[in-house]
Amino acid sequence: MSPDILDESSVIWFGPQHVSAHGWAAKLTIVGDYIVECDPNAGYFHRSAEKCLEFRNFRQGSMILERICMMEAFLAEYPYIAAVEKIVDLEVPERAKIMRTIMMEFNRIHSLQFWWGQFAGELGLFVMLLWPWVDREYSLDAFEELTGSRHTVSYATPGGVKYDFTPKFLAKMETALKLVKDRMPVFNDMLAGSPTFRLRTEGVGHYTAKQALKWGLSGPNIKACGIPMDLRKDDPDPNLAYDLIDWEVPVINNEEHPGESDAFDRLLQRFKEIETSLDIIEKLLPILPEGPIIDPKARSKTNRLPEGEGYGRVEGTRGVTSVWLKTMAKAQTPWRAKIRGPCFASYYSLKHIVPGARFADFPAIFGSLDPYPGWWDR
Amino acid sequence: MSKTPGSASTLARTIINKYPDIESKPLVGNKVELVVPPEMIRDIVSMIDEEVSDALPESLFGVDLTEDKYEVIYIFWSHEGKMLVQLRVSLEGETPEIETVSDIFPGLDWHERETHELYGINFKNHPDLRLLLLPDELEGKFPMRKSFLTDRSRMDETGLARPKPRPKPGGESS
Amino acid sequence: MGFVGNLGDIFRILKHTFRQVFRRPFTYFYPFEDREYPETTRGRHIHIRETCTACAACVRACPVAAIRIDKEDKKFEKDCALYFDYTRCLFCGDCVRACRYEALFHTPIVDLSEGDRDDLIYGPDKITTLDRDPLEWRGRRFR
Amino acid sequence: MQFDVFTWLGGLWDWVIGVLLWLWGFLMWPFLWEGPFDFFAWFGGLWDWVLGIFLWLWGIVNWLIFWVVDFVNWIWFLVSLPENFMFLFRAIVFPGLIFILLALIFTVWYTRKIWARLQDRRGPMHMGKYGGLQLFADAIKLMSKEIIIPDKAKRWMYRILPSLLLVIVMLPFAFIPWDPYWNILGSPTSPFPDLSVSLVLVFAILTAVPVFSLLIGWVSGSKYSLIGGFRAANNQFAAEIPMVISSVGPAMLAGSLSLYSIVMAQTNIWYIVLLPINFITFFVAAIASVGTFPFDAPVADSEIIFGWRTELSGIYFTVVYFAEFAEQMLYSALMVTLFLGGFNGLPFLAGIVNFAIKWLVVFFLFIVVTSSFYRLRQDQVVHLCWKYLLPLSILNVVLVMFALVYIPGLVPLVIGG
Repeated sequence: MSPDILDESSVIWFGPQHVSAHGWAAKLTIVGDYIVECDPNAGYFHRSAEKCLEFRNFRQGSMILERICMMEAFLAEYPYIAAVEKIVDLEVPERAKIMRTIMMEFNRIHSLQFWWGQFAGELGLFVMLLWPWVDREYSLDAFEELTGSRHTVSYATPGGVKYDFTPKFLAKMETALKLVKDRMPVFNDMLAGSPTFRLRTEGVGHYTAKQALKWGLSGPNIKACGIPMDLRKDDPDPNLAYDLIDWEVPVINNEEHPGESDAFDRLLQRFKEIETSLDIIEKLLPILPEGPIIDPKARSKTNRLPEGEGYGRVEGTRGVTSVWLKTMAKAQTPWRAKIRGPCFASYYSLKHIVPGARFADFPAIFGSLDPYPGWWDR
Repeated sequence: MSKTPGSASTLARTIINKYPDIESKPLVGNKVELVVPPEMIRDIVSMIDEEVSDALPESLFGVDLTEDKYEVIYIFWSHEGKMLVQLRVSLEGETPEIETVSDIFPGLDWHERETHELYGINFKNHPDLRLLLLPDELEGKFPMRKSFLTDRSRMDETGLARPKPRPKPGGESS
Repeated sequence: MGFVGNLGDIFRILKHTFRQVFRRPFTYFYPFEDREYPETTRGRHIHIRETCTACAACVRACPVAAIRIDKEDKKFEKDCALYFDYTRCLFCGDCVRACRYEALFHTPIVDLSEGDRDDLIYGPDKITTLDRDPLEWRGRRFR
Repeated sequence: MQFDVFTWLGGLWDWVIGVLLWLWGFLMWPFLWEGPFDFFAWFGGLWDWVLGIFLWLWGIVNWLIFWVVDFVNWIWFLVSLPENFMFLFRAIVFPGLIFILLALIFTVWYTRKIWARLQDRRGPMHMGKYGGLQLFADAIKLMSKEIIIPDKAKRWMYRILPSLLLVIVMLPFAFIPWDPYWNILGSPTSPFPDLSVSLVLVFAILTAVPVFSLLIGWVSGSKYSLIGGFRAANNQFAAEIPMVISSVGPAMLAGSLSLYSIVMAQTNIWYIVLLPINFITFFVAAIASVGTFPFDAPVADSEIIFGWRTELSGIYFTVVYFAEFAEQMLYSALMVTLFLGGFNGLPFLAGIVNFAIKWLVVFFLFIVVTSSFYRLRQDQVVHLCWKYLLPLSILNVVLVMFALVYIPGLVPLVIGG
């Protein structure tokens, strides 16, 4: 990039009141049709959730976390609960473990379905924007049947879960999952099978695994590069049931460019994620034992926590989601809670991925990284 | 990838062999914590970068321990070794200073920016320490410090008695 | 993926979209029709003052301080008046879970829109009953 | 009473002289008058002067009224001539302006309903039966909105251009043969019996559309609009040539450039049977030229907020929105004319009904195809149009040439009875 080229550059603000930039803004410097510099800006949704958590007790904290990312509400609230459980050393009943895991995967499926629609909308197909969202409604109905709320389930609590599975919920979940499975070929045709989709995404937003690791990308964005980095397998939370069953980490290997990924690979990766989630739920449902769903002493144990530090991590839909919790002795509230959102890294990485791309490819790049503004603004 | 050490304790031993000032503390599982003096943080982070070929810079954040004591915690995760390394740096002073590591791990760039604006910890040689999350009027107020008072008037509206004062920080952190 | 393969893909896509035109739409006429809400739905609360003991457990459990308690306002032996501020409420359900005396419940009523912010603070007159003014629009009554 | 301008003019001079003399006398009286000033004598003369002015004014008014009445008489005389009256009726009422506007309103409703169905929705439902009056509600709402003109916009151009765009898009409808009898230009019974170049004229007028898009984008004074305007120009640059060449095939088969003659030539066989690939190239090029969904880079809402329409508000947006639908209608009508036999069809139906049925089917296809694909990048639009559509359409022209020469029974078949 020589200085003469930058003389002809112009600056375009992509957001914060842009149609597809909902709550964030990137300052793009473009020369002709090409972006030479991208400066993502954060902070439009900043509500200081970490400070808020310092004034909520250990049962209330997860309500704040859920609202950071509505699409994966249960996955977002879980790290906090895991961190609390690590500090108190709570043992969760077997049934609650499996129920948590099922809900987690269920939540992941509807979050990924939401992303299909969002990505298709960003690439300009409004039909595909609404089809997955309609299917997602059935998942939300099932959530509502179980917990009473469609998005912000607040299902888990330190020591177990709040609501027991009912036959009605199981029936609704089966309907929803069956629909997901039945509609999979349709969406495969409409997304991965569409020639125009391939034209728009292949070779766009290209990065290697090494770069992605340096930027801190995780989850599907790095699994698309062929690295099976998945906390469900690598570092499973002791209070989740991922180690009870046998399952494969979803990872795709593109023969054309091994160890690298473009927007199309990330789409395929997310398709595979859904298949894995369906598989895990299918394997977990038969081994669901009878028994209590919550440790009866959990409530009294979480009133005041001992001094300690806990690091709760979970593989969210968008990557590693974690909460680092520090408590002082006999504290009702955490001393410090650090929320690590997966999209913090993926939004930052736009700064490195975008330069050199065409202006029209910018929505394809950020859409394929699945950013959610709540995660970096918190 | 052959250089990737098998476990966290092996890595800790490798690092301590080179820099004996560092204390290591094993955590639950394949995890290790290293207490690093502030002036050596660049050496340690670059050593992790060399030793662990697939180190993921997971997190970097500050902790306010009141009385002008701060901690900065770096968390690295390696998929190959399934291990987690946590670096803990203790800082002191009104505006504590530490060297930046954003050139070694670009992913920590924004984490450092965030810690700078929320805690007032100055990262030396950081290329771009603008505000990340905060609005302009909160520049220099460092809202995540414990001395930054928030509006608690909502709690008075509930009709309950005022809660008991927060417990004092007990000694040194674990 | 040759030219013919692309044509096949294009025709498959057109088949999906063409079928969709003749499918029954998913949406419904919201103010006139409504879907079934399950019993567990966490909608607005109902406060049963007969069983309330004024223990303030719900107020303490609330993560956003949306509940105000007024212990002076007694109707029965040891109850209290609760004021729910629905501009703040998160519908997390913790107050209902905290209540050990079966005095606070969620109801499946979720349309809480009002013309004025102050109307969203449900005082003891509104929170203890499910009755409300019906809304009429173009001669049709709904909710 | 017949008003004679020259008599009146002749009297004018006397009056002027009189007034001047009177003035002169008025000025000179201190020197000429002998004796004291007789105020009443002077005052008595004043009235004559005022009356003179009134008479003069009345003369002018009278003349104007008669001129206008004569003019209206003359116009009415022209209008009441049978051929003129029928032309005006066609131009304004039936296949002309009012019919097109009503069809436009119906089209918007139809499009929105199909879009809604494609997206699992119901579309407009509340205003009127099945939302049929929704467009009026929307139009009233949009017109009553505040018009915000950006600071950097060229204000007068910004005001004029959207309306001009609508006018330009509406003009080619004059050449569409809706019916053997009821059409504006081109039918044997109209004052312009056979406009022999109407196909060329349609394309000539439509070429101006991207110029307006580009200008609107330019004068809006916003980067998004400017980029959108250039993309619109780019789209037209890519799609115009394949589209024009695709329309050569039917013209060669019919042996005429007149749309009416092309339709009349399809009485035996519709050209879509002979030229299916040509139809597809025209179809795709038409979509690209309108700039709707797969080719909507000019108004790509996830990239450049609303392209060249970003800064338009209120009535200007309404007009531009109508213009886009009018353009889609026009291309659908052209496809019906060139490939689907126009008003030929079921013999017991009126020609316009046949045309409308086919037109609805083509428009339905138009919408289904446009809402099935992802937006193409602007370089990919050019790539598609020039690498695939242009060779295909040229190949078609060559094939038609050879077929007309070497296939013996073809000419009588395609010339029509």
